[in-house]
Amino acid sequence: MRTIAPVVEKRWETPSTVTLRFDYAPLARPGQFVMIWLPGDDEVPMSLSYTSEGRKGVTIKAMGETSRHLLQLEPGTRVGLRGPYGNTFDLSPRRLLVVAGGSGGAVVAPGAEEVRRKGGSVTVALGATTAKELLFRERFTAMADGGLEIATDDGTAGHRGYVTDVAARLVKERSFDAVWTCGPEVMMVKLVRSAEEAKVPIFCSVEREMKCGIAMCDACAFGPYHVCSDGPVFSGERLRDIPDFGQFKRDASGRRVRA
Amino acid sequence: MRTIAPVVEKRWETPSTVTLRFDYAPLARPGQFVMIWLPGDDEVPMSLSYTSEGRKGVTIKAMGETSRHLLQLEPGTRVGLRGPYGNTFDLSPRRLLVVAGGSGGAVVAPGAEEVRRKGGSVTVALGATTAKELLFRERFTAMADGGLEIATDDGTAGHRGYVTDVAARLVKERSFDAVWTCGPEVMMVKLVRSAEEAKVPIFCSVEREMKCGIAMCDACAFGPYHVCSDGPVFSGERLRDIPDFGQFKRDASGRRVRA
Amino acid sequence: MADLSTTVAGVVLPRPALLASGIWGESGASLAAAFRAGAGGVVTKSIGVKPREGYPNPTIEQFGEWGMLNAMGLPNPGIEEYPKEIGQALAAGARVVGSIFGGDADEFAALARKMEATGVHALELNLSCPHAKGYGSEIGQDPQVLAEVVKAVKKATTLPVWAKVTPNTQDTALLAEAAEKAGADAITAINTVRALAIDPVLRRPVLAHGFGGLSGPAIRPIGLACVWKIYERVRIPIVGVGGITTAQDAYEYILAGARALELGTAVATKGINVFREVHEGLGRLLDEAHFATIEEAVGQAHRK
Amino acid sequence: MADLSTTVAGVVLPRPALLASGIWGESGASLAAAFRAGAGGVVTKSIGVKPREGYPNPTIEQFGEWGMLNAMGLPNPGIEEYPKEIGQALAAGARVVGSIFGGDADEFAALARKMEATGVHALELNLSCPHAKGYGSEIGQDPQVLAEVVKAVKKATTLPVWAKVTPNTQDTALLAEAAEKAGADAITAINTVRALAIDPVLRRPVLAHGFGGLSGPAIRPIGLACVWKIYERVRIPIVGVGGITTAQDAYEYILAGARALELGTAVATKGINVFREVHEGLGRLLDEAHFATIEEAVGQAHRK
Ligand SMILES: Cc1cc2nc3c(=O)[nH]c(=O)nc-3n(C[C@H](O)[C@H](O)[C@H](O)COP(=O)(O)OP(=O)(O)OC[C@H]3O[C@@H](n4cnc5c(N)ncnc54)[C@H](O)[C@@H]3O)c2cc1C
Ligand SMILES: Cc1cc2nc3c(=O)[nH]c(=O)nc-3n(C[C@H](O)[C@H](O)[C@H](O)COP(=O)(O)OP(=O)(O)OC[C@H]3O[C@@H](n4cnc5c(N)ncnc54)[C@H](O)[C@@H]3O)c2cc1C
Ligand SMILES: Cc1cc2nc3c(=O)[nH]c(=O)nc-3n(C[C@H](O)[C@H](O)[C@H](O)COP(=O)(O)O)c2cc1C
Ligand SMILES: Cc1cc2nc3c(=O)[nH]c(=O)nc-3n(C[C@H](O)[C@H](O)[C@H](O)COP(=O)(O)O)c2cc1C
Ligand code: FES
Ligand code: FES
Repeated sequence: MRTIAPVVEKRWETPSTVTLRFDYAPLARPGQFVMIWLPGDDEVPMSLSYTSEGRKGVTIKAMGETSRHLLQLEPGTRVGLRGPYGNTFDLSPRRLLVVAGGSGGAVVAPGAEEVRRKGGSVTVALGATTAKELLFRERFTAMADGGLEIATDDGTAGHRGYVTDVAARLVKERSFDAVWTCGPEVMMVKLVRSAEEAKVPIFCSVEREMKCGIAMCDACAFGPYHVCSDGPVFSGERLRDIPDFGQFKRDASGRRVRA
Repeated sequence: MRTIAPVVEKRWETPSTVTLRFDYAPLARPGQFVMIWLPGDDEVPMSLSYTSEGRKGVTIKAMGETSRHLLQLEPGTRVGLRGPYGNTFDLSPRRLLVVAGGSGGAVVAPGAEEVRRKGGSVTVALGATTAKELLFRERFTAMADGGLEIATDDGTAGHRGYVTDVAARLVKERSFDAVWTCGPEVMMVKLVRSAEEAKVPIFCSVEREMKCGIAMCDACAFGPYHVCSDGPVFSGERLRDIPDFGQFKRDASGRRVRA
Repeated sequence: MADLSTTVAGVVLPRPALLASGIWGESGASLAAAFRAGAGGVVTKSIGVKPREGYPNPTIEQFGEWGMLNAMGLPNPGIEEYPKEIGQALAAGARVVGSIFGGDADEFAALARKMEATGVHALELNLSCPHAKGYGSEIGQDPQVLAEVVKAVKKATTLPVWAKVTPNTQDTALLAEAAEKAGADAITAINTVRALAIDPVLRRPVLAHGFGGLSGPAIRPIGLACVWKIYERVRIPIVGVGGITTAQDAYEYILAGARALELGTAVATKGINVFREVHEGLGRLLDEAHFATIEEAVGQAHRK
Repeated sequence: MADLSTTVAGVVLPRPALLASGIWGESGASLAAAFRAGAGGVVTKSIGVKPREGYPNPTIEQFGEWGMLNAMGLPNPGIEEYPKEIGQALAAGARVVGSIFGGDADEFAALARKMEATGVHALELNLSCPHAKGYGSEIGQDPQVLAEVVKAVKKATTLPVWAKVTPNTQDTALLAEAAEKAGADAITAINTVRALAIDPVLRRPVLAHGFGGLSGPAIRPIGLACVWKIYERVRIPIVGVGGITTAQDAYEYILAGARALELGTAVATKGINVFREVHEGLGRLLDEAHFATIEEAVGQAHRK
């Protein structure tokens, strides 16, 4: 059930982030992910940052060994792909706020583009540690008819501080049908609170250890759910009942450890 | 891949022949056969004497143990069915001669009916040891716009003697696009000769030992062909190149023995 | 409708199909969810002495609809951490079978004691993982070593002990006989079948570990043969597992001699509702055959 | 295009995929037809001392597209009658491997002598039929008995001897090692896997014999694992068989260590043209991978 496909395009998005594109036919919808196998190394989950019919893409941030190896791939190198797996963002909101931190932009970008294409309005709050690390700045600018607001930890661009501050202000000041977010879990926990206060439905893309990808091995257990099939997109409502959110994750042995 | 189905109708056709009907969905075409399993006993090939969409039928003559057991089945008893297997009669002839001996009528009847239904003309030569053993006399009468001629070994009905004599006369006197036949192999050998002389294409339904029914086990080897998949219907042309026809068959161990 | 409850060595199960070990079994919340979704009980992931990460990915490969290969490498949080998870499953009202694996009889015995303390209703000994070196098959393929493990565990606990045997042997029933003689209270059959997937483009095994265990429909006829043979040679109850995906599959295992069932791969391919579907369908099949209970149907295909 | 010829223990085969034993193998005309349809060679039905009718029907059961169960019971015309059939296959120009089965080493040796006299190019010893009582597995599962058979046959003939081993054992490679040590010139792996089908309505085994042997795609990952292991442990060539249906399947077996292949079930499910399809596809796969010969590709998945 794996497809072996060569990387056909590589693009450095930030000094620590790369987009790899490959021709992978299976239909995918925004929010879904693939398991990408780097032979001899590991197989890891990556959201599809490009979900179009033929040429798909993932956007990878250097975290540990495997992601760093993925960053070093050059066009022509073959990887294994399976999926897409998981659920998707609901594309019906007319007024959408997207809040992306770190590599999270990779997860929310294709869905936000679709909302825009369907005539919805998209506002983006984009955060990173520093200006150079802002992911998809141009891509978000192009789609954000509702404006793109930026936050960096070091203040090298936009608001100095957390993107959650920017987002909290936006949901308070303006009207949205939905908030989508992906980024560090602490960030998403804060956002869920802000969205709840503002009574806007919020959807978070959550990350957990993944092995099978098909709701079998329990590696991605998240409350009574499996991130690989019930997620990765969870509503704020649902997250309220999952004590692990923002608190615990499971390591590769299944032990519950501090997130 | 087996269907277990109860016998839903039973009808004595002759003192030694019974038709069993069952509801068996798979599409079948005239000439094809099923493997019918009598649990605890054996599984044997039987041509479909009724090929209509829902309710199918086989017509069985008592030969040995299994066929005798099949004759004793009452409605409600369950048998196993798989198939249909094998090739079919070509239904295009406009003027068809059907020559049936013994239980052979079971094999040719449904196809001949179809030819008639499509507007073709059907002539039937029907043979048996004695009048009471004439199979499907009424059924053939109903379809035989070209006439039904009868032969019995003991002269209790029609011509006294072999149906081959009747058939030889018919192909000489009249014009046919095709001859179909099923019956004892010696009979079919003679008919092939008559048809060749009259330059009429002839098609014989051949019987051989059968086990798998799907061209795997070689039990039904017949020259370079398998009766279960290349047959049971063979053209006279093809039969000319099969020295076994009328001469040899294989027993259950695969030994070539006199037919 | 026929009564779907069944009893395995004193453990009463409301419904016969349990969650197989290694599926949804690392976390208590998942075990509880499987039970709520209709499983008649849940078998935990096989738990060892220490936390174990298992093998790197890829750990699974799917073959169409008919098979699945896995070499997870027995990842598990270890027996010290795991009781919390079991607590959650028990709290949900689930019948819980604690699965354990070890490197020798002493390890098994120690694990059994700790597992018993968690409150599980029975123990399943994983004597059969086909790919974890030093565990499973190496222990489970030798009837003598297997018997020692069973004896040690029986001594260490008062819980019913289910011995899960491997099909990767000449005669699985021989292992079952050894387990019975050593005191096992039930036999679970079968675990996965040793197998391999190769990627032809990359020219290497697909799974990081190389070999894996085949599961799913492909092994159903193999599991049925094992259960059949075991039924003819032991008297203790049999829990049938291997490729069960539909009610009919479950029924066939019962007719071959199984008193309860476990579903693994089907949970991934059909979703957790498979338990409800299997149980509903099984009820209908039993009704049609005029069996009032599972018990009545067990082994009925053996009658001549 | 890559050169598809391959050599197994001195026997040069124009193409690597042979007709497996028991398929189209009772009659010389069928063997010849398989060769003409593109098979690189043909293995005969396993032939014994006397004619044997085999088991009553039903002798086969099909599982969807992925598997087949059979218990033919080794029907065969016996070694006295069979030479005529082989003559026909040889006359068609086919490479013919004569398969034999017996109850002990002496019987195998006697059969080997008679088979040699027919002019076959090699012998395959069926040490692995999983359902014929007294033959096959009972002999083939014990490395010592297996070695005796191989030795006796080697003494009785000058032909290359292929030992066909069973997967119904703890470690198929152990059997292969025993065969190699005893003088076998090649290993054929694998025969069918012991399995069972039950009819749920009739509540009885489907096959008249009860147990049968599973073949087809379902056993491909099992066969691949066996070939892989054997390749790591013996030096004589391996003939891979088990579930090969496509060129890719064949290629995977080659990468795992097979130097030639046999196709059985695929002949029934895909038709006899499967040989042509597999060979054409295999040529393309070898070309894409820049292998000029089969030889170059053998075992390449083992390289780290
Ligand atoms: C559904 C899903 C979608 C994902 N999509 C993307 C994506 O589009 N782009 C992207 O760059 N990454 C994505 N990830 C995360 C990515 O899978 C991990 O970063 C990657 O597995 C890390 O592997 P590694 O060997 O490089 O790092 P490791 O050496 O395994 O870990 C390095 C660091 O990364 C952290 N980390 C590792 N895995 C995760 C994880 N699953 N969740 C949170 N933190 C983790 C570890 O805690 C550690 O601090 C996604 C994860 C999931 C579950
Ligand atoms: C494709 C095919 C279609 C058939 N269709 C019909 C049908 O529609 N109606 C019908 O009554 N019979 C049909 N037969 C024949 C039927 O299968 C056999 O009569 C039956 O298998 C005999 O089984 P038994 O156990 O009763 O007889 P056995 O005890 O096995 O044999 C009794 C006698 O029948 C003869 N016989 C057995 N099997 C065959 C055979 N395959 N071919 C010729 N002679 C045989 C034997 O030589 C013996 O003399 C068909 C056979 C084939 C191959
Ligand atoms: C992903 C996966 C993990 C497994 N882990 C275990 C395990 O930890 N312990 C065990 O005894 N069996 C384990 N098994 C085997 C199953 O419990 C079961 O015996 C086997 O999969 C056959 O059943 P199935 O075809 O229904 O999956 C595992 C199977 C799979 C597919
Ligand atoms: C109907 C049938 C008959 C067989 N008969 C024999 C036999 O006589 N001798 C033998 O060595 N193997 C026999 N086999 C096993 C095959 O040769 C082969 O090893 C097995 O079927 C696996 O290959 P496949 O999946 O390509 O069919 C038989 C298999 C089938 C399906
Ligand atoms: S990754 Fe295995 S259950 Fe989600
Ligand atoms: S019946 Fe087996 S090949 Fe025809």
